[in-house]
Amino acid sequence: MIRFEKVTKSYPGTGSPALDQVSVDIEKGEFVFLVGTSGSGKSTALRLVLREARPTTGRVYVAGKEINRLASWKVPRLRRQIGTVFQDFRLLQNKTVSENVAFALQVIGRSRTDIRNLVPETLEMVGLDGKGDRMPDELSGGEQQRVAIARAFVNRPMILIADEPTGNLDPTTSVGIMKLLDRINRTGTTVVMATHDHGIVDQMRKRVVELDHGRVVRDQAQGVYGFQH
Amino acid sequence: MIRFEKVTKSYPGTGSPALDQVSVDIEKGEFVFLVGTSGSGKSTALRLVLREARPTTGRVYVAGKEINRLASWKVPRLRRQIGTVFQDFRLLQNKTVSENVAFALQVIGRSRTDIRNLVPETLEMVGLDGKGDRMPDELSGGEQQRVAIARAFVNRPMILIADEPTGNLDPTTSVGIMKLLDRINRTGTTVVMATHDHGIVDQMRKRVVELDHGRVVRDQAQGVYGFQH
Amino acid sequence: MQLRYVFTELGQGLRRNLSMHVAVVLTLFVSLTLVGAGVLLRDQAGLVEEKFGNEFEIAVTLCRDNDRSNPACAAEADQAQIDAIQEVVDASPEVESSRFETKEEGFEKLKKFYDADYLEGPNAAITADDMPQQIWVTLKDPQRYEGIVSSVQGLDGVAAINDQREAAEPMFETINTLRDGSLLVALILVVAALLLVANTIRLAAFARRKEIGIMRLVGASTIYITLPFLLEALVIAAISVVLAGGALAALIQFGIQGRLADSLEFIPWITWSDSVTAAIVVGVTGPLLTLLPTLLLTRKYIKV
Amino acid sequence: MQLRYVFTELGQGLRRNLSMHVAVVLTLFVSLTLVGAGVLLRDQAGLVEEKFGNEFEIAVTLCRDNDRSNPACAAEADQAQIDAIQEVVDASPEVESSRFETKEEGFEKLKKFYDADYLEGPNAAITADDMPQQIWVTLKDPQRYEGIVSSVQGLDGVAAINDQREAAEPMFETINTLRDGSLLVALILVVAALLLVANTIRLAAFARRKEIGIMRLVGASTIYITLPFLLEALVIAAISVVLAGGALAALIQFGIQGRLADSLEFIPWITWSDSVTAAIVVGVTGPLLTLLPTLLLTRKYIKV
Ligand SMILES: Nc1ncnc2c1ncn2[C@@H]1O[C@H](COP(=O)(O)OP(=O)(O)OP(=O)(O)O)[C@@H](O)[C@H]1O
Ligand SMILES: Nc1ncnc2c1ncn2[C@@H]1O[C@H](COP(=O)(O)OP(=O)(O)OP(=O)(O)O)[C@@H](O)[C@H]1O
Ligand SMILES: [Mg+2]
Ligand SMILES: [Mg+2]
Repeated sequence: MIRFEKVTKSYPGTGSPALDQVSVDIEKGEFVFLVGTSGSGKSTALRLVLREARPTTGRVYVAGKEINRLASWKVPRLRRQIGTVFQDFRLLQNKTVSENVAFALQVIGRSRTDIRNLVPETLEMVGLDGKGDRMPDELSGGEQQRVAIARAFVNRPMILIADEPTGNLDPTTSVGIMKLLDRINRTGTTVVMATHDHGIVDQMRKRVVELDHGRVVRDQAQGVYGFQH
Repeated sequence: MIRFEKVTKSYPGTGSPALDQVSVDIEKGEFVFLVGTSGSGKSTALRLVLREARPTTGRVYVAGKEINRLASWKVPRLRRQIGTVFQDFRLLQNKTVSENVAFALQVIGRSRTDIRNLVPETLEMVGLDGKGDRMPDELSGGEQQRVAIARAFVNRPMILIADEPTGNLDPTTSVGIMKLLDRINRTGTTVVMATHDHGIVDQMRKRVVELDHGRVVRDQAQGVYGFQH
Repeated sequence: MQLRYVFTELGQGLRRNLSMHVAVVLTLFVSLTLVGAGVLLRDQAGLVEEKFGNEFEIAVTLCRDNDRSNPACAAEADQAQIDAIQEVVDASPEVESSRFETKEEGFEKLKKFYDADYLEGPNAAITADDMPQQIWVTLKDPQRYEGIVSSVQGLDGVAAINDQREAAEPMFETINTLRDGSLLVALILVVAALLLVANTIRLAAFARRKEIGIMRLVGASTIYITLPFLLEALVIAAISVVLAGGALAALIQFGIQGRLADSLEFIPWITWSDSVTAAIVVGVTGPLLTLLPTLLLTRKYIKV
Repeated sequence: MQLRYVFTELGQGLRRNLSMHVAVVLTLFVSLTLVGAGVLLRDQAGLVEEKFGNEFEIAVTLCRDNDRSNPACAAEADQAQIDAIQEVVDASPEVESSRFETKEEGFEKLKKFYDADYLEGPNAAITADDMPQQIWVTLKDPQRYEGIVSSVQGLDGVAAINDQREAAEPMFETINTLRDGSLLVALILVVAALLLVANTIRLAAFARRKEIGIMRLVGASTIYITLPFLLEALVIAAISVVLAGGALAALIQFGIQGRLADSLEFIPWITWSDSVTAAIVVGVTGPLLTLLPTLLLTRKYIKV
């Protein structure tokens, strides 16, 4: 589903590359943690998958296509197959929960009937049943992240990318979010999650890819966060 | 030095007042912690001292003057006698450490000779000797807060107001900042500090004023944070 | 007061939002130029009216001997008729003064305007005797002439009444239309310029919100905080005024003195000395248009 | 595609930065009006030139008997002289055609313009015999006449060369000066308008940065993201074009047809049918001026 082939990414004007000869292969339906200290290149790797950035050398494949060679007008179509969740939720404060989720469908031109069906269905799935008419600032952090996940998942993407989705949440709330991501993963969606959170990684026992200064220093099925190799 | 007389402050459009009949008297040279849960009115009280806000009823005296009756062109002169420090440092990112501190003197029209003398002196005092030419983003959080304290203190104010100055810092760094504030207090400067930080309050053993829903529920010399009255 | 900071801020402010500032300057420049042009055209109209308005006399042409063009005329107007007409003219409240012109005087005037060769010698096409006697009437108010025309018309000995003001009508029309057009367009652009200045200040206050917040905290005086804004407004105004002044000077130098004054010599054209009013109006309007919104809006965006 | 979202966004976008939009519309309105006025004035100059330019013939006045006004003339131009002059005229490459006018023809023309009473009967001031013979020369290009004038001047039998174009010169001067002025001012304002549109888009993109970020993430197509901006640009252009069109229509209706056409009847004034070009120019320029910077800048501010 996602394959990195000797991918190096250097940001212009910085010394050492953010990613250095990274090769990783992620199969359809996998759940992968991307761990590493701050600045190790986790977010950069996720940005490459979204083609928010392009590799300096090497190739990134998503769903079998080398996305660096994708024409730029095809990039939106790529992104429709990838849901994205961030630490800071990125909700529109002037829209209700339902509207925030519906927004993701509207702007890719889905029909009103689709929206009427998909939005409540997805809100129910993430556990926000009945909170569709609330405004984001009336919700707790955990609930806001659920809205963000609903928005990322409402179009049923093949891949869900989460960049420190529990970074702003307390441990209990984080566990709830992780359960939700696990459930999404069980529907067949490939989930890639960058995180700093020891507890979560240790608990979930999923595949762990560890980056250090842009290099893959560990790639372990059912790993833990702090495993010393 | 600072006296609140039955001060009530209601923000328009909100239900219960942010401060409710608060009477507090702070002497020259005192060190006072303002504690209380989030939303209890700590920041509001500090804003009233700065005349960033005006009391709905009641009187606020600073250095013997009722500041609600101060003509608005005299407010800058009031503020020159009060140094202010915030959780988020509020440094100018495009100026060096020295320039940030000098800025506070420039904009109140102090002479260049004064600035040349006061800035290095104050930087040395807060422990930033030799870091005057660094940019804020090259400094750690603790160092940035020291710059902010230097800026607040460079004009040798009678009062120093600190609104959760250690809110963004780790415990070790916080202790350093508290030592610095204590040193400033020993020069005769009245220090009023709003904080959530149990550890610090317990450790310093200074006067503690606790607010709850805008009311003073405790005023205790050498108090602790969590003291149950 | 440390002015170095203020000027550094001013320079940064001007650079920061350069494209917006250029747009404001251009709009203001054009509107000031048009305001100035409107004032100049008003002065021009005044000059034309002064010359032609004063000379705008009504000429009462008297009957000539053998004048078949006018059935009212049987013979040369005699002294009795002339006296009667003169009396009516002098009695009219619209009349400032009047002057009798003999055949010889009329002929001399003709010789001044036309080639004298045709009018001299034994074979001359026209002699003094061919000229009509005329009474030249100067009006008090060039706009009020109906009374005198209607009371003189039809009197014995009157061949025709020539109202010269008609000749100048198109001139006045053109000048006044241009003046109104200039001022109307200027007004629209002034509104645009005011809105733009307001927006520029809003943007500038937003860009400097951090500095302003700190300045307020450490007790900088309001005037010190607003000074960079006021100077920015003044610089914008100054540049616009200079550009507008240059454009108006070019208009006078090349447009009027270099072009129209040559091809339309009979009109008195405004010169440098007539442009003082326009210069003052432009020089005052420019700073007003930028300083006023700045003063109002810095109060809004930068509360103490 | 869900257009409801696009239109909601458009409405919010227009409201959000209203004062800026009004300023842009006003500036654009004025510059489009001036562009249109420039085009109209060009057409007007064309009309004037068409009428007067065709009639703008050079009249070669031949010598009369007893013509003391010209030392070169001893007597009436004789046939040999006339033939020689005619030959030179017809040989000139600048000449389209020429026509000989007898004394009688000249006298008839005079009678058409002036009161016939003076010119008839035994006492007439001027008779056909007083008129000079003339050769009327029509030029190929009204601007090119020096050659023919210099080659005819000084020939035996030539009394004077009357260049009628001089009379129309002030008219052309005025119209062309106004046209150039309009277009110059329009140009300055077009630059201002472009900068303002650019700034408006920058502000709009900044205000909508969160929405845009989310749209890019969830895979909205570029056209969908830029559509609100393009529509905003189009609405601004449309309002400006409508206002400019109204102003130009008012100019034609009240300024020209209602005012100048009455007082200056001898000039052929432009009518509604002549305003098609101006309408097209304004209608195309307006959208171009807003859409072009929008397309360029949304690429800059909204990368895929
Ligand atoms: N847009 C950018 N321009 C320049 N350098 C960048 C950019 N984004 C990231 N970097 C640099 O690339 C390196 C990797 O950054 P990245 O954000 O991928 O790390 P990370 O593992 O996500 O860190 P964190 O856990 O703090 O989010 C860092 O050194 C960072 O400074
Ligand atoms: N500008 C404002 N407008 C309206 N209400 C406000 C404003 N500032 C504060 N409040 C309200 O006043 C109350 C007291 O707020 P305040 O910021 O003083 O509390 P605090 O003790 O400083 O809280 P925290 O520890 O979170 O900083 C809160 O209910 C808050 O919502
Ligand atoms: Mg990251
Ligand atoms: Mg607070």
